[in-house]
Amino acid sequence: MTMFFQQLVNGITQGGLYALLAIAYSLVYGVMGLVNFSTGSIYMLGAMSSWLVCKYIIESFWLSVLISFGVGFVVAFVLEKIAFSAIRGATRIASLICTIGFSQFINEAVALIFGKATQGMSTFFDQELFAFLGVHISVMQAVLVVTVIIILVALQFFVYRTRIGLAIRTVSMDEKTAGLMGINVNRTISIAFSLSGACAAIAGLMGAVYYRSFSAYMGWMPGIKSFSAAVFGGLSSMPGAILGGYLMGIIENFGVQVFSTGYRDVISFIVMIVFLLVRPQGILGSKKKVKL
Amino acid sequence: MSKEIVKLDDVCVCYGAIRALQGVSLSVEEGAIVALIGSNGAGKTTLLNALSGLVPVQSGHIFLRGEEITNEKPHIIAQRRIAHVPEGRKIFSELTVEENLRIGAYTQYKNKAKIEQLLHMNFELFPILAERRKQMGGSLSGGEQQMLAIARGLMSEPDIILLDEPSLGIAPIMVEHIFEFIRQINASGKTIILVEQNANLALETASYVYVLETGRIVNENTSDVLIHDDTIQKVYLGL
Amino acid sequence: MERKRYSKYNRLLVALAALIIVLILPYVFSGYILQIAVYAYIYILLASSLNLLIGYAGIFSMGHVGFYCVGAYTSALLATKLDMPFVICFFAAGLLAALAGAFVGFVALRLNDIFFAFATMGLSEVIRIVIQNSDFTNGTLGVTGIPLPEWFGRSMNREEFYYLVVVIVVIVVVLISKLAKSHTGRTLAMIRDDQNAAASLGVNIFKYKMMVMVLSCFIAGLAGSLYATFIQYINASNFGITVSINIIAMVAIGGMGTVSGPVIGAILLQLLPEYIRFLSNFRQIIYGAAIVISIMFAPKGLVGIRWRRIKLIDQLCCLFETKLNNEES
Amino acid sequence: MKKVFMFLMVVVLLFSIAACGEKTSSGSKDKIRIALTAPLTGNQAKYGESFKNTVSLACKQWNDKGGVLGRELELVINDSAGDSAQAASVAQKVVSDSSIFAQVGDFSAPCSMAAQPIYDAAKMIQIAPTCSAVTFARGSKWSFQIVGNQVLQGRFMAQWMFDEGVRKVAMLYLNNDWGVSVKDYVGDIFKELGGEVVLQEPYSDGETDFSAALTKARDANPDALFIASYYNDGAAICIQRANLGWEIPVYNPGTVYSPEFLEIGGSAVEGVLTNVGFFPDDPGPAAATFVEEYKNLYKSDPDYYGACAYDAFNVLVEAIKRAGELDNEKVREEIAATDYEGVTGNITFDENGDALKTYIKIIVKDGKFTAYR
Repeated sequence: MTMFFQQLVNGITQGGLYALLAIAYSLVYGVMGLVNFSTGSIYMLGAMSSWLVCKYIIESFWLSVLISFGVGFVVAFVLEKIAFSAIRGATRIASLICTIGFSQFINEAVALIFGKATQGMSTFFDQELFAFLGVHISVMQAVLVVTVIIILVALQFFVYRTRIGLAIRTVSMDEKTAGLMGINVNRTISIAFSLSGACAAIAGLMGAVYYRSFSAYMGWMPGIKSFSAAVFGGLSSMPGAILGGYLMGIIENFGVQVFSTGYRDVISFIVMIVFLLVRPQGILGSKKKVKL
Repeated sequence: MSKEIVKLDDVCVCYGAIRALQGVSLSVEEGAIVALIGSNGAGKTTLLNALSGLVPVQSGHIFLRGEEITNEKPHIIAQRRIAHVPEGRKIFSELTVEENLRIGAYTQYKNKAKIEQLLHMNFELFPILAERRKQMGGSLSGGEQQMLAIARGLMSEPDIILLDEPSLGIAPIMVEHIFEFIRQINASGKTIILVEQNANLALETASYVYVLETGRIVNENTSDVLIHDDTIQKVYLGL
Repeated sequence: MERKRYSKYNRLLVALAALIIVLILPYVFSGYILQIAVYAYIYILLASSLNLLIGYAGIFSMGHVGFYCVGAYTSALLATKLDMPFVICFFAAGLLAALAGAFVGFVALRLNDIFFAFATMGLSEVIRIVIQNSDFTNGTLGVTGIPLPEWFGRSMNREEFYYLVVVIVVIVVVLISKLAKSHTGRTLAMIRDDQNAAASLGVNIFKYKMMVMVLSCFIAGLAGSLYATFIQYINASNFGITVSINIIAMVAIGGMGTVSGPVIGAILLQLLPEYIRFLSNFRQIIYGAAIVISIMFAPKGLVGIRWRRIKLIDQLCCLFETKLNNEES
Repeated sequence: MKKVFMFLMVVVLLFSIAACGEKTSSGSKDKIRIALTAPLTGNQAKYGESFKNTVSLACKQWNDKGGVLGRELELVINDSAGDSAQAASVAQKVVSDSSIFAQVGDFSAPCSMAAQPIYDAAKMIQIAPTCSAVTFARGSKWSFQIVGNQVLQGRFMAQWMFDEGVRKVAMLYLNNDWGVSVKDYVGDIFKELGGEVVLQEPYSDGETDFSAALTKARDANPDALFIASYYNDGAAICIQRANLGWEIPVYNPGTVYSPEFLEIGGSAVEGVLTNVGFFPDDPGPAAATFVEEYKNLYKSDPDYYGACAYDAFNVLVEAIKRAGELDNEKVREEIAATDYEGVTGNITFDENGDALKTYIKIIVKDGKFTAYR
């Protein structure tokens, strides 16, 4: 029983990271019907910027959050201008290939500058534990879970209660009609894309803090797995993406318990493939909005 | 003679190799109902789309109150008090009626009081929408959806309303209602440009009518004159 | 008329020159260059087969390495465990990869382009991880001691194997170019450009996509077999997603939907880092940047660039042409 | 068509330049040329760099003493990028250069093994300093390795754990050629000794989250945790173990011995038990000079892998010296008969070409590696 709850706690912590990344995919997919393959690289950049902040400026968690947010936002903004705006009208495949190239470029550039080896990250929180019936929760885990939830709630507020959020939702429902309503479609897409980058970067920061390390290729697997998570929960729906992220985290952790860590990546891929085939709109998504 | 509000000068639009509009010129006077009639693929919808910035114009000019708006982005044109009620209504089917209307007022987002006032006005104009304000847009009937689309257009307080095939796929009894509303809206001082396949209806409603054929204007006149035109009667009215 | 004759003559000259270069390569240069050349040829196969999917049929597969891996392992295991002759290993590799492709196509081709890309990527990783964790494939230790093919009662040397690879690559590329010009090729292009239009003309889209998928995977499997036989030691870690991305880079940079594009892309991306070894740290960055740049500025790849528009190149060409013309007359 | 033609010209140009680059690299015949292949770029570049440093140092030391057989030594350094396909092509390059006598490298087992058939066919001596795969040295008459194979090291670790009173062990291992064989040998020998392996859990390269695996391991209730991991995964495992509040002795077969392990792991790696064949803080007489010279030259501490490469080079040159001529058969015989006091301890080879090594037990204490007991 202890084991069960411990795996649940592990799964929820990890699922939070997936949820943030899945949201990043979902935002972009919503407004453009496209997938930004370099989301994982932006995750890594978020981790990198917070690592730099802690190493060279000041060891502050909240400052790191701020900087990561900014870096993710700006990088995604630039990427959108390069890979999507500049070649708008090109095929969807071209855009996807372009983001693959971009992702490769970012990863390798960071690897060249900071080395490919794993770097240590400072410890923000003591390892004080809440031990409850044998289930251990570290302060860091708690902070992580809470921060992720705050961000998710803030994001929901932004999307459902603000003017830009309204524009994003409208564009994701019908781009053309949104323009007729007086919504600046290109700017909205740009904002959603940048926001998605910011989410990914913050997820990266969380990852760096949680695993206390940063490396140039750290974004690779989370990037792909959280796409699986987004498909799982529903790529076209933000609550779906969040649910998918958390479920994927939990499933993976129990999967390890049942099978083995060696098959961990297989679990998420198989979940993705099965859902793509059986229910491509995901758990919460609506069928209409998945462009198949 | 009242003021000219919209003017098209020799406008050409191409989709790839297909030329959808080939040098169309027309002008619309403030407060008028102008109808565009013509068969399928004559370029009526393209003309509206060019006007509201949805399709790029290859050559020619479009003026709004004397200012050029050729190839402006749709949202810029929308902010200049033109509401386009697109073909097929294009309402947001997963949002409630009220949310649909609020999106229509996007350009006035900051002015909460104004939005409430506009909402109130539209619910008064279309009581059926007031009844259904919490229902999903997708659950409405075709005619109700058309009313919602028009009401959504009105939410931005436009001077000009572009209506694309408001009678398409709607029960005949509802069509009567909708055209009644269109006349009402026009009476409140708004200019209306109407695309309509049902020429009879168009000639009844509009004050001035343009006839399009394969991307060209082949005939134009006041509706009183056109309704007696032989070709029109033969080709469009089926008399 | 004059122009046409000239171009025909030119084409012959080109083919001859290419053949000579390729044939004398092992004698002029060292075993090292030979090694690199064989890798380049194997990548030509991979890039050409991926190009069949991306360039001709508009199917974006990000898991091409999976089929390459299946081919390599089939060939290696048949050769080492059952002592099968190379011919059998070679074709079995192709067939098994094609079978895998048929399976993947059957389940995933219904998806749209982006989902298909991710599904194939996921499947290729699943293949790799299963191989890595299975005892039958020797797990993470890889397969060692894969023999070179035998002929005339002795095993081939590397030069002979080189020629074998050349023959196979030439056959495959020629067949692909024939396919592209055939009715099937045109149908595929139509599907790529407008799926709905093709469907309205009564084209069985699924059948065509399936066909090209199977063919492409067959070729990837053959490439895998050649790789395993040539390098004599394979390990599942050689078949990661990076390989898929490299192949995509080759196709994108060379030129999608052309016969020569992937060939050029493969040779260029294989050779370039060899002779600018001091840049090898930048190798992967250059791949990334090259993909972005070619998609942005040369969507048809190197093949699609109008080189004559660049003044210096044009002048060089003119110089060369006048010289050729003089010789001819 | 002109396009194709021009392209062909470019290809010819590329080939020729590549060939030229190669030709110019062949130097004068009066030097003894030895190749070093290491991953100078790629994921393992850090280790490659260390190889390059130590072997260059060894080469310099020999040349300062006047070389060997009256001839100067020259290093030919090649980059395999840690990729086995590239390692094979580099091997091909090395064997086709007739002026190169023998070769040291590569770093990883897949690279060394991919190159092996080529060296074997060319009858060139290949000393892979750090290839601990059991199948490597016995794969070819011409192959040797310095680090000691996993059977030996496995026995050492299993015995150590058993002596400490560990009866039930849980093992987490990196799922690659190295990790799997470490797991197999340590596990098998531990079982032979009478212990019980309660869990063997693989993880993929690049994995960052171990909390699930650790929870599973804790659930199996072992006396000790054995991690076949490199320093980065090792540190991550220790951190996440601490987060779970799980107090348990952690053993590792020498691979976490690196300053980065301490830096990343911080307080979480305190008490980790590992072994090493070479220990700069407590060097033997041979190692002391090496460490000092290395520090003078490169301003940093040498690592274990580099030290192995240093020994590999010295073993080779000593053998050439004893053979008295550059004959690969004779030099091979001399290497096989090596009894050399290297910086990583005394080196002799068994009949396969595996070095028989001794190991030093170390523990992380107060944020530093210190000798155990």
